Amino acid sequence: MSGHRLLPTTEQDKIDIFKSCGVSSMEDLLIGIPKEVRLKSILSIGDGLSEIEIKRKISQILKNSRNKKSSLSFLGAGVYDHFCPAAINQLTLRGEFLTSYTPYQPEFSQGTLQALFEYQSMVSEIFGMEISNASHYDGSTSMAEAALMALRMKQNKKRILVSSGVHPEYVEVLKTYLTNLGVEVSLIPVNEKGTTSLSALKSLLADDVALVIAQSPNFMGCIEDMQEMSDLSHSKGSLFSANVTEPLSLALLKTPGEYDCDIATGEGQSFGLPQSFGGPYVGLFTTRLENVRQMPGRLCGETVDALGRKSFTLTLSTREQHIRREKATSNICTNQNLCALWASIWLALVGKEGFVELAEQNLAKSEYAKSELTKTGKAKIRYSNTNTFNEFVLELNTSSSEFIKKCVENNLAPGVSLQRFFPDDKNGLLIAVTEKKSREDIDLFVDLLKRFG
Amino acid sequence: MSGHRLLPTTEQDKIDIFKSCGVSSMEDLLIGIPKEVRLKSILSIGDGLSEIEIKRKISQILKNSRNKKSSLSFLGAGVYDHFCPAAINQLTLRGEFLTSYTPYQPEFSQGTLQALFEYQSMVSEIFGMEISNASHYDGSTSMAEAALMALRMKQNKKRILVSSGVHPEYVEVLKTYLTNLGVEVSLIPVNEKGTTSLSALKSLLADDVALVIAQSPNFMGCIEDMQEMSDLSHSKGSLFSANVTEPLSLALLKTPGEYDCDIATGEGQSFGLPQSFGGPYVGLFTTRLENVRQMPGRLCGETVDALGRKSFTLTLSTREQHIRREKATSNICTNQNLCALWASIWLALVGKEGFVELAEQNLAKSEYAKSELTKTGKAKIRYSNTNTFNEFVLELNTSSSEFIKKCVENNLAPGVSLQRFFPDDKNGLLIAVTEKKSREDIDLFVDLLKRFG
Amino acid sequence: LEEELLFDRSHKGGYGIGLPKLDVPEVNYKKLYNKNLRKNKARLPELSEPEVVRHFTRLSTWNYAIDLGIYPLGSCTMKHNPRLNEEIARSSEICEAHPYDPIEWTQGHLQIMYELQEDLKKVTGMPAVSLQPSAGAQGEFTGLLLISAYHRNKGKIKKTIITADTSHGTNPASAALAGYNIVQVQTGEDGYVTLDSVKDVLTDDVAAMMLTNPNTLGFFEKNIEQIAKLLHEKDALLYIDGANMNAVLGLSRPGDYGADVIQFNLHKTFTTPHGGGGPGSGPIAVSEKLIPYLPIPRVEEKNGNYHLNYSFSKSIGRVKSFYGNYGMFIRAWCYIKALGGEGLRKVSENAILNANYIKSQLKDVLHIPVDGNHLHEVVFNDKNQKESGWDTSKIAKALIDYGMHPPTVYFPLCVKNALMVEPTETESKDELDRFILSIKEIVTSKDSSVVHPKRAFREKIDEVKAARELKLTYKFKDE
Amino acid sequence: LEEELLFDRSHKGGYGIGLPKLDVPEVNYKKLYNKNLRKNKARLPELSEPEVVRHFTRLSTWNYAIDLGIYPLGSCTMKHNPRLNEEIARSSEICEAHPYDPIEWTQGHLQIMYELQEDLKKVTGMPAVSLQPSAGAQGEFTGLLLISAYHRNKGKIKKTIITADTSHGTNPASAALAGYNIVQVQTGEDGYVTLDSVKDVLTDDVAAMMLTNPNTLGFFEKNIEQIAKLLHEKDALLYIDGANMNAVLGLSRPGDYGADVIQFNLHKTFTTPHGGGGPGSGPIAVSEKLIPYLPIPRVEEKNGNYHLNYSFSKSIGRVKSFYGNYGMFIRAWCYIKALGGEGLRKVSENAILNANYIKSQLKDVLHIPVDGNHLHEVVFNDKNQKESGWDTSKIAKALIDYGMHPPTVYFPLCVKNALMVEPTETESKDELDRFILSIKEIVTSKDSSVVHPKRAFREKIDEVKAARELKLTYKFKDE
Repeated sequence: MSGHRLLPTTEQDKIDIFKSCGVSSMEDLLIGIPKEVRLKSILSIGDGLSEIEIKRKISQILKNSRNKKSSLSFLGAGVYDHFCPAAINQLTLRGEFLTSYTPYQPEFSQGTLQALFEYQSMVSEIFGMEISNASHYDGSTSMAEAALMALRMKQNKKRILVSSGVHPEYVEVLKTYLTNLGVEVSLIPVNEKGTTSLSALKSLLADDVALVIAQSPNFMGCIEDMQEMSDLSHSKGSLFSANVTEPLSLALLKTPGEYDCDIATGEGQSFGLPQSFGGPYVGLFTTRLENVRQMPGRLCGETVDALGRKSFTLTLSTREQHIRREKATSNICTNQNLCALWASIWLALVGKEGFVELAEQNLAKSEYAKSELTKTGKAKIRYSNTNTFNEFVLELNTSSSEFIKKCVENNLAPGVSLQRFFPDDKNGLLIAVTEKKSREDIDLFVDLLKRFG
Repeated sequence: MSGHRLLPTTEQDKIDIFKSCGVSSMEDLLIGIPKEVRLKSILSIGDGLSEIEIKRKISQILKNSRNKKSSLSFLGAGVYDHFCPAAINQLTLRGEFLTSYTPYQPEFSQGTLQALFEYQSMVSEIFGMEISNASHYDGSTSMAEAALMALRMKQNKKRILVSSGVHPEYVEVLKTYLTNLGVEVSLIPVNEKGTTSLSALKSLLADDVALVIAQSPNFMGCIEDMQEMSDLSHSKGSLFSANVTEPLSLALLKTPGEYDCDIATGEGQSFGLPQSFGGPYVGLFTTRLENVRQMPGRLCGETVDALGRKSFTLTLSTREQHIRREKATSNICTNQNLCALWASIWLALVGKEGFVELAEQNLAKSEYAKSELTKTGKAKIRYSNTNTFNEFVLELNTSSSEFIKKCVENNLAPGVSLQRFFPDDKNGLLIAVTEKKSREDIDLFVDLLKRFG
Repeated sequence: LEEELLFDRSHKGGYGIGLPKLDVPEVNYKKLYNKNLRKNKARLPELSEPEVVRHFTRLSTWNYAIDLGIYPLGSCTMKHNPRLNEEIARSSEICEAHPYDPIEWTQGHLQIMYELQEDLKKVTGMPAVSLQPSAGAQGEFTGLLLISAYHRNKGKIKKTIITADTSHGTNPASAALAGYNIVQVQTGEDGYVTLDSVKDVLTDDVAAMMLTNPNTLGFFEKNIEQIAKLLHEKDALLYIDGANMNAVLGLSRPGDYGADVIQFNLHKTFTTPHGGGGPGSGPIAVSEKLIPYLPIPRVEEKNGNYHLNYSFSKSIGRVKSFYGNYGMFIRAWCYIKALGGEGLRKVSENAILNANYIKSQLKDVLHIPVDGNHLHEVVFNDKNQKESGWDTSKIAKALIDYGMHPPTVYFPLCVKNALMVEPTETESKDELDRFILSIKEIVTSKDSSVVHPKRAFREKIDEVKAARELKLTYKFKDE
Repeated sequence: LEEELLFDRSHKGGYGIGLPKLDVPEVNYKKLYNKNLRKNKARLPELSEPEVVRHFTRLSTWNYAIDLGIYPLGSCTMKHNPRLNEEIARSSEICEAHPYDPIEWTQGHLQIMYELQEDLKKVTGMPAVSLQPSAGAQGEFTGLLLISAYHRNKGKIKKTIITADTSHGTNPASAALAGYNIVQVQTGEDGYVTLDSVKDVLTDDVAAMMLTNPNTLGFFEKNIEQIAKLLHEKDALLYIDGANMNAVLGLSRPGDYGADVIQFNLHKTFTTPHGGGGPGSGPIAVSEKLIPYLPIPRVEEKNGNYHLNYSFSKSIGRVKSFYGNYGMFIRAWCYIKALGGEGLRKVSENAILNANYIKSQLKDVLHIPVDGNHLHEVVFNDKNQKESGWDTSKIAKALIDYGMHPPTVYFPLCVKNALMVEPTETESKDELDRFILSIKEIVTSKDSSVVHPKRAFREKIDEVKAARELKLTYKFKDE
């Protein structure tokens, strides 16, 4: 076998092409690459492997990975184990969606475009906001771009306040994005109830604050008083932005639109996207219509074709880098289209009633877990007076890392140790309970707590 | 939730439809079913389950099944563990192929039709025969239908000779098919070399024999002298039919066409189809062009459309049951189209050179296994003087069922016990070694033989 | 996009797979096989993966499918194929199971087969099921062999099968294959088989009568119980063609009105995909008296363990290698579990609703030659279109230009120029309205002389030429 | 087939999923959440599974895709996506891994990331890689932050980035985002950046120069080594935009000519699917001096064990939550393993072959404004078509009617009315011939006034109206 399955060009083709080009060898076609910088050897990354070998290798490498059949996980912290109807995987495998490019030629990209329009519509509706972009990298970069957008809208303000209830990794990304822009990021502390300190917010708010960012449910699972924070921010001339890492909660909770948010962002992984060890996910980004020209990312709009038929196209691309270069509202180019499509199909299947029922089940299972875990006497709920959705902090009597270790030996990942983020927090365990956990699953967890707590 | 995910009709739709029909309830639409035979109760098959529950249930049920990651199998006996490129599963998931009907409306079924034409062409080419039908249920029914076809072609002959080297289950199916047709089936014994006794064949051949059927490689893996049998059959005015349960062998071995077969059938599972616990597979069926009107099953033919463009359509359907009813050449209606498509994509990817290379690897691995297994001194090759392809009989010193048991405890299925088919054959183990087994895999088997043989 | 045949796209050196390097000694097959050697390599196409993926993707776009729109083929029950079922059936646990796997490894698979058998028993009200037949037609054949075994075992030889003029062609073809002669009864003017017509042909030579119920006109055979009784009095059996089971799930059970055999089409009623013409699966359910003759092996359960039982001396044997189209059992099992008892009844109720909705909306447009209490399908014809010239085949081909599959045409044979519409329960009212509107537009449009389809991948295809100038395989250029 | 919006198809009571019965006590969320309650349910569509499957299947048929034909978008590298990679990336082992899974469970995933890093190091000849950036543009941004950290750490503040007029818009946009001012150099007439043009703008304030190599005209920047030297003399760094890496795999390594940062586009060079516009993945490779500043966490190996290291005091921090678009790493890892060292070089060689074949066949038809030693892409324009009226955009839209995607048009900006063709190595010569023939037919056809496309799902789309009368979300009927 001389050919490779992924390379259609045959030896005869090569000869024909050389002839057509008037050259006699590959070397002749490579003379554009200066001799000095030509690689003399073959890249030392081994021989090409067949499908059989790659599969063998992968299954060897992953042999110790989490095994869905025998293991159980209560991990959340921004990535949730939600159910995904089988139809989605199969529809997104369709080459027409999977192997197409950004729909710059709208006439034969209407499939992607209409789906994007539907995505924008559903995301806007869920957030209660007027408009949504066509997706961002993930929740953390959406939040960072919200800050950049706020700075454009409030050009002479150079400070951003972020609640400490925001996912710590999101805050890190935000800081990275602002590195060279001369902007100060101040953290608003969280109080003993697990929510953003409103008094601290009040004292931090000043004329130089462009934006206040808060998250609800926050990183500890606690539901914040977003209305109050929004009002406070606005009263001081600052914009207010919500970050939602678990957007399923918006089935039940007051929406960013309802509490008068200026920009609302979030992570769409909850809409059926595989956890995939951290990505790819889809960043949600919504705002008011009046801010559209400051919005980053692609937008799909409705229009007509030459025959007057309803059609869709990317629009307002004059905000974007490929037209506006350094003056663009963002440098984003490739976004997360297939993930947005994935989320759209999930939302379409889940539907109006299913969305609420799903959220109700999350809440009910999480409350059941809270109550059963507490009953063991081996732990209590931290911030027990604050409402949560599907996630909460369990305060163990023992060290969380020890407890996790023992659970893992029993094929169960009980939650995320808060020590991962806050080195002094030795006993806090962040636990998420979704609709996929059965009562039996939860009871198993409770048993382990009894044994090892 | 009152709706069901698979039932689009809503309560409002029902009301609207009742109105349109001028009825007031479902009952009114059911009056055609006499009261006496109406079921009064709900079928006692439980409540409908969600996708989450079905997945849970299936994984519970299958928890003890063969696990691809940790277990190894050398089973063959008509079903082979060949490699299947990932593209096939994804292409055959496309709704346009998966959810379409038999292409009775050719104008918008050209995809299925062209693929069938390609299937027929490739199968014919592999068998070296002039024509192929558009698929049959499986190898065993193909062989049975070959007998029926021979009986139509030799109307006054009422006997069929079948080699004992043919897969035993195939012979059973053949006998079942002939139950009421007054036809006698005689078995031709296999000799000590593991091949059909030519002398027995000679003595059994007589004027009343419509057809002789033999298989190569036969059930014991032995390669038969098909040419000789074909010549003998023809010399007595009988038709000769080959049955090929491992058609990959035809990459190397003399084809049915080359040894002048009248009808050649086989099982197409080897062309990448999943083993799936016995089905669905695809029955291969080929013959000479001159016999086309006696051929069972669908046929796809080339033609043109109104604009003269190359097109395809089902043809010669006047042989078929939906036109000819009791005078049809077969009762077959639904065949195995998607499996034929699967095989076609496999053959297209494997290609001319790959087909031969694949076969060579099967042969080499099987020969290696033979030699290594023998070296242990714990077993020998039965019929060691006869050529095989990728399958052979190992004669154990111990009972095969005992040996299998111990291997299974070590997550390896070493082969099929011949006792399953021949109760007196206590030590014979039928072993298949395909390209998917690495030398390491084979050595593992050899180790187990050393330990338990 | 046009796409040539694989062979025309082939180019020497094209290669679509990779193989691991051979890690054992090479074998010189030419020397080894010698006179048993193939002369020339099989001329399979030579193409890379990108080309093959594109080839079949392009081909697929020339097909119509349920995933694209309504497929109202009467008696074919083209309905939505739930995606979970496909996912599970293609999982490695299922796909990598060998039929001769050690019994320890097969427990789960046997359990699924056992549970499916149990559920199908409940659906039919009959005491035993065999999953073995590969498709409906083979189910029929198997059922008829059971019947002949039954009579043979009683020392009787009966050589006649009664069929109805509304029956599928498979009925007589299967009967012939099983060695029977066929007598056909005519359906009465009201669309039902009458007792008298049965009596007329019911001699001692009759082994069984085959009836589709509901029949292909969409009617539940109202005399079915009496027919069964009549037959049984002569020790003739009642075979029910279950092709139309989608109309009566949870509403009526063949076992309750005296059926002796029924075949299922899992690919119709239980949503295993049609796949462009298979694979199907045709399990049968039988009455008490036929149980001894069922095919082997049978799946049995004992104390929570499952096994295959081959020891039935009266069995007709096998009709297929291994145990049937197992991959289809998985899908059907998933479907039945997804719906449950109540859901299955809703399936049939909604199928009936949808058919009657179409009937109510089209009855003033298309003639209904045999009116009555239609269940899941309705047969129209083109009688009202005599003047306008919109005959059955023209309506059918014109529908293609509306992006819809035509109904079954010219069947059942007892109706002239039939248009047989079965919408199934998985069409929404929206889709039905689209279909209704299209039919109305077609038959009221002025010019019936335009040859349709115009907007499909191909215009009218020359089927006569295909049959006259047989081209069944690719002709290589070097030939 | 037309298909309305999900919302227009929605009907009250439609339901596309099922949920297990709640097996724990219900919670009255209205009471619980009280003032934090959402007022009205989100108006998501109400549809069943059959309707949703059909909806998105229909939509998909309106798209063009590589699976359907050539996609010769210059500098976008639209090539075949190997199917195995997709299968593996979607397997449950991959999909169900949580980023915070216990370390024992993550070993395999970290190993894959580690191996991919190692392979990308080898491809670039550079000593360190971070996989974190989500896409090429974020890779650029990250690279620029590293550069600024480098200078800051030396106590220098440099505020200028040099870009070329052939660069992608992301270059200046990313630089602006990283707080830089932009100076642009013009490409010389021969298509290369000259040393003089760099010298002209190379002040002490220059932090780095960003160059795409090969550039978007398809040329390898022949002065690149000298440019790197020039820059380094002023302690300015060289950023290579790796968008065109598909031309030089195994042929030339940025690390060997002095590059300090390069971003990969795994969705271009390493065949992770474009998905209609993402997800992408934009790993970066860096030179020795930038290593201390790389994003955290970094994947490290010690005695065959893998871990994430967060302890780098000089790191710029994170640019993304978690570790990058892991699902894309899987696909790229599989791709690299499938090709191997020799295969990767063949990838680039064949990409170059194909581009030069098109050039050789079309050079007498379309004008090549800057000719030279083209590698993987060729830029034409419409200068020869002045008379016939076939301008760039007309040619592009006409190609759609030939069932092909147009090349990149009006880019790079330094060429007037550019048509930028990059066929990639996964197009067979057959497909190239189809493309060549189509272009020839178009530009020699008489009537350039016909508005194309005519045969696509939509005719010319009114983009002006879209921007003027913004409609970005569905307007509910009750609004």
